[in-house]
Amino acid sequence: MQFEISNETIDPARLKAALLAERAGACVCFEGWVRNHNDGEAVTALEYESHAPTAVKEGQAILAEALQRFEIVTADCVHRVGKLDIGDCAVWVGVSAEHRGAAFEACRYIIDETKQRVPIWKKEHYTSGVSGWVNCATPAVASGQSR
Amino acid sequence: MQFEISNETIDPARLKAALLAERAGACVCFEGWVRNHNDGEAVTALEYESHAPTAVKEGQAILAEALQRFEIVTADCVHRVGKLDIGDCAVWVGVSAEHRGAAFEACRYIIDETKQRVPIWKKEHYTSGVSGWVNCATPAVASGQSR
Amino acid sequence: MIDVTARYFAVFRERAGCGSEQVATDAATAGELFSEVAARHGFLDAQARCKVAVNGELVGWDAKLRDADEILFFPPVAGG
Amino acid sequence: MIDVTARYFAVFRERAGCGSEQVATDAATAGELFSEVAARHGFLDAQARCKVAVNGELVGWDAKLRDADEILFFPPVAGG
Repeated sequence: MQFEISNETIDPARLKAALLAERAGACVCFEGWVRNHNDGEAVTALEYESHAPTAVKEGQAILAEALQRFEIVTADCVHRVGKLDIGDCAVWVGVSAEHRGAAFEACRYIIDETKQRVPIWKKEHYTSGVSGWVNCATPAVASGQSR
Repeated sequence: MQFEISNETIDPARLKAALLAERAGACVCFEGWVRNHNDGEAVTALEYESHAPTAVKEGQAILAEALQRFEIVTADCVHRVGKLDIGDCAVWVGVSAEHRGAAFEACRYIIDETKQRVPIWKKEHYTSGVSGWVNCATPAVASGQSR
Repeated sequence: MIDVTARYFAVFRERAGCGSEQVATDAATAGELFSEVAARHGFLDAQARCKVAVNGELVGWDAKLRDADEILFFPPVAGG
Repeated sequence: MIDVTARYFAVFRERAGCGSEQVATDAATAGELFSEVAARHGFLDAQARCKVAVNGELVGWDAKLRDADEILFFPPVAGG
């Protein structure tokens, strides 16, 4: 079980290999990709910033909760920081379990909690030249959307 | 959108690349792996058999249903046939969507329906030397378990 | 009496001892033919949990049979 | 009066114009210090939606401050 803040390209194939276990029959992976739009604005790129020590501590707590709540074998999560382009992978969550129900539920739990609790911030750059920090007070999220 | 029956090793990285789209912000992939046990029996290997023309037709129908029911960009599924070893990937489902909720729901829908509706059969080989066709009448599934 | 081809998969193939056979039958529907071959070969699965395709299309058990049809009998599925 | 280090992240850093500063304050709790620096720098986010860490640990807004503490102010998070 590992939660990582990384400023290098995420490699899902390498990460997934760490989830393998002979008793695991199911693996669910989530990837968050940089979209070309958010709340109607055309996005050209974005930057993620974090306070890594606190982020890793909170992220590890989320993984430990998932292991306790769901019948999973293991789970990992990596979140990018730095400047990303459209299509880049911003966050990866992988879960292995004996059965698929627990793998789906744990994977969803981990990404939902990560987005709500881990100190990571996103600054979007728009084609208009404007850029802005995205958070729950912005219309995108206030209107109930979540990526 | 593609549903495939394959007798070659599944390559998740290649398959996932086909899901990329600039408006996609979320990707959820499911992999079913051959476990080393089922319902208390130690499994050494297993064989999948299918009637491919019917399987592909039914699988494509499931993908089309997912596209209609959930706000997703695209979805693919590949199911192995032939002899597999412990840890091998037996089935892969990948979904991309603008937002993660739809991606999770569609991925779950596709694997659940595939396991219930697509004409594919599994014969397990046990360390005891015995082998058997697994189906919904066997204790493993009758007792409510599902991988 | 019609002549049809019955094809068997997975556990049905093993129990029948063959992947397909020609059957001369009075069965009017896919369901009636299933009952006939299931009794003869000792298939154990309830019809409601099995599936049938006629000439390449999944159909209901009440599907009418015609001479020269190809009928595929699928035991309960177990993918994934 | 105590001397503490306040550190700012993301939009807070941009609004404060610095990543950290020394603050001499009468604030007894993390929440009181937040109110003080938020007013001075024009932070717009409601305290309830922000987070605070003292000496590396996430704490509640009622956490007591001591001389030489390092206080990290986190605006609403937006990972993923």
